[in-house]
Amino acid sequence: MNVGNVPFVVAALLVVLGLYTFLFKRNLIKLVIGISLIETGVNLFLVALGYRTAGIAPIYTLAPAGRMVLPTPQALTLTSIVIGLATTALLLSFAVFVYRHYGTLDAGKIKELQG
Amino acid sequence: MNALTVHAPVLLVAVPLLGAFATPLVGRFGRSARNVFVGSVILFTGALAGLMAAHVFGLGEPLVYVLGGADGFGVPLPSGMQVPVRILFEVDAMSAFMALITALVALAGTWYSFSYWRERSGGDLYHSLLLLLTAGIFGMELTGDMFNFFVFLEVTSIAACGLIGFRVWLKHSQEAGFKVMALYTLSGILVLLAVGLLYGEHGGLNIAYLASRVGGSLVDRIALGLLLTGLAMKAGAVPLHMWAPDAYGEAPAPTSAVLVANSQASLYGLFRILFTLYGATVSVGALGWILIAFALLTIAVGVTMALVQRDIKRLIAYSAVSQIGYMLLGVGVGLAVSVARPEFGRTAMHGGIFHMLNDAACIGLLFLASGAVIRASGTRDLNKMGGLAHRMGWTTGFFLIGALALAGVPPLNGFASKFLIYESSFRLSPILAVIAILASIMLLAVFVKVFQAAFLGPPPDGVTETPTGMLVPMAVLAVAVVLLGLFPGFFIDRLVAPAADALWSGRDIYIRAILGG
Amino acid sequence: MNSGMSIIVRTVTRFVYGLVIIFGFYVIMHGHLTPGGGFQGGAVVASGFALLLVAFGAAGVKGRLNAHWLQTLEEVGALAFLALGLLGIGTAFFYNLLANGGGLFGAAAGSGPNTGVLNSGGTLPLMNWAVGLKVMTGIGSVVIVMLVAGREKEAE
Amino acid sequence: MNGISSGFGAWNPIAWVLLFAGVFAIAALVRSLGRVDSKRNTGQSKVFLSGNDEPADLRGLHVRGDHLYWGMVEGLAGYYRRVRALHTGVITDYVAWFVGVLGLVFVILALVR
Repeated sequence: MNVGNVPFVVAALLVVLGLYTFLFKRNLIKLVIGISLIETGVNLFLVALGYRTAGIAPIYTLAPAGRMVLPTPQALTLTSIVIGLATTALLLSFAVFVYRHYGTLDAGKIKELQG
Repeated sequence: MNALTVHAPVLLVAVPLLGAFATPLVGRFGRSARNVFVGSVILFTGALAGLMAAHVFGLGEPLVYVLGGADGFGVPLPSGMQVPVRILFEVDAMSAFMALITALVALAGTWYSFSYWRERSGGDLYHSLLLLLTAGIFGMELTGDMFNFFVFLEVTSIAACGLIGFRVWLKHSQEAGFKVMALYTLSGILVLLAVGLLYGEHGGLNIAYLASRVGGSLVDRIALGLLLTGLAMKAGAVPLHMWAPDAYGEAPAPTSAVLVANSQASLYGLFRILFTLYGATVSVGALGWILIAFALLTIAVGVTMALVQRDIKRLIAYSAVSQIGYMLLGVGVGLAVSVARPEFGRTAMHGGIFHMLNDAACIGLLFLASGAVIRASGTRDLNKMGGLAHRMGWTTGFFLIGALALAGVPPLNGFASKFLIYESSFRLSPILAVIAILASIMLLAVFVKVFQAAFLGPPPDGVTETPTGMLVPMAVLAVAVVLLGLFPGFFIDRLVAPAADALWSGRDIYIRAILGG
Repeated sequence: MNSGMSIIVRTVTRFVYGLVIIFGFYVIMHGHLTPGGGFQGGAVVASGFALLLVAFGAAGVKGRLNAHWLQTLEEVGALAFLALGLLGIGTAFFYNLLANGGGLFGAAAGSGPNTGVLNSGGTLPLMNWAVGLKVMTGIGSVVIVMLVAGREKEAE
Repeated sequence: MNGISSGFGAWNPIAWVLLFAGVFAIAALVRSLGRVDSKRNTGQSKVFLSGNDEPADLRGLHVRGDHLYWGMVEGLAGYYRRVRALHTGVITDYVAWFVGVLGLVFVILALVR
């Protein structure tokens, strides 16, 4: 199936949506969701880079004849997903502790460190 | 050239990583066993960095280490085509120089931590994260691969934020941890996006390979913008510095010192990308002036904000931000004139790169001393402390050395590098030098304030001298500060000049080391 | 505090839990031949742990899943991975010493499409196991810590 | 080998230290030639505080951090009000700065050759 440039458009949309969330939402959990959105967009971009029309998965075990998609971007994406998991977990734990100390998740109220 | 030297680049990452994972296991056998283990791991790492640096500086060309095989960086396919896929470390003089800085700061910070971390529990994980951070910083500095650079960038982000927010019972450290992690992650993702763009455009991730292919196309420029801004954020350039006072201020004192090395590693990445990856393919004048604009803002805002801080750690954090500006100024001037190549451009590079080493030593010393001050006075509020000099002679002396060196008072090391920056930026535009000198004077005023508020005044009750375990790392850094100040010519000839020239004129050598020809 | 969910969920979990974990181990085992590998398989196993936690609650699995032991195993997994990397240091870090050498995972695998030989890949399958161990225990302990962190407040 | 030169000026710390040591030596020499007739524990060694007596208890009498440079900060009040207003402490503002600088860098990179 020819997908054209659709994945890239979707990736750009995801990044923009994530940045929008990051800029205009005030809830810490929503900020983390925004970061995840940007990450997903970038991951989609990476996978789409390696895609070839009608390509198959780049695994030789019982592979049917046909062109394979590029494996490197998939490896990059996997690494980036793993890193994303760690950062998201860390951010969410910070959000939990911030909530315990401040009693709120409103980014506009968590500003004791300023100036 | 023995086996240890050959494998030094990868061991510099693997050994601290091994130490990081083994520390919680060794910690089962008690506190002193863990300290001995962590101490020997970091000592071995420092020795490796020294060995590797001696080798690379003697070699005169980059040291290439291919992970997984010794037969070049490509994998030959049955069709005979070479695919540049292997991950490799490429260590030129600049990388080795940065590794030396990191080793110095990590050594001092880790040894200081042994006495500093007095809480009953958590010490194992704390030291584990510290080693992980060190491994990540080494990785950023030594890697020859853009994607690996991103991975190590994220490793340092996670480890650094783990350390910033480590003391979960402190309200502010959690706030700082969240903010810093969010901004680090954002900049990391954008660096990844840039790496993806470069990969899509040129089909490779290797820095040397990309450098040989990169032109001034639209995609290259977008990637450059993302990398420039993302790494400037992670280095703490104004107006992207807002995380830096939070991070340095709320982290445990020895961690703050290592975080400075982390910022410098990002700065190194920025310079590597501007000089080696892009070279002169995009207008160096514009890029140089972007760096100079960042630099002037950073110097001015950093130092003026430091003046009005009340929290001693935050104050030193803002002065650390201002020092990043001096490095950016030196290298920015060098970059702006790097096509015409006048002699003062090279001098400016020497100043900027030399200032990285000097700044690591002085700011590291100041953060360690501030940890001792906070320990003694039990507060971080400058308005509530005083008179520490009566009981803490050594700490006072070390703090004074660090403060004077940072403010650029001769004959200490800060002056030597700032001298080169002043003189060369004056040749480009006198305004730059004037701002830099004024800010330096103001920085002296800032430290007069700290010294007066914390060390002078009537003696407080129940204050004793800092434990020897914390004084010795400070002494190491103080000796480094004095030596660097008294013999700048020696260090510039041996260390700084090869490192700066690797950026200034080493692009072809860097590419040739991988691609041959 | 109510520990866990309804009897239906718990009974189904008892059935599915073992299958999830076995499937995770399968994905790790065949990491060098089929899609997946250490991380994915480890994540599947950890999702089995998460299933247990959700179904039985933190109190219900207290005896079975111990965060302390999980963390120790995590360190062991990471160390095993690095040790496998150091195994090839005679040539280069991460050099695949065992590949095509006979012995353990040493069967030669041809280039191009093939039926897949489990006993091939050299150090790669071993690394998959190390990564799998690290990921299943790492994510498992993260899940436990987060769940406990959430419940503590309620208990107060 | 010890000094450094920028091609414009030169700096040699050892020479500087020697020079300072020489100046200090001269100062010490001049000082040693002076008269020694000040007496301890008399009015001569008393602290002069604008004619007031020295307080008996010095505890709590300390020029605190904020007291230094208040005049300068006061003079730059307008600047500080603006700059401190930039450090709002709200994470989304920081991200806005980031996005703004990113846009600016893109514009500059698009304009130059």
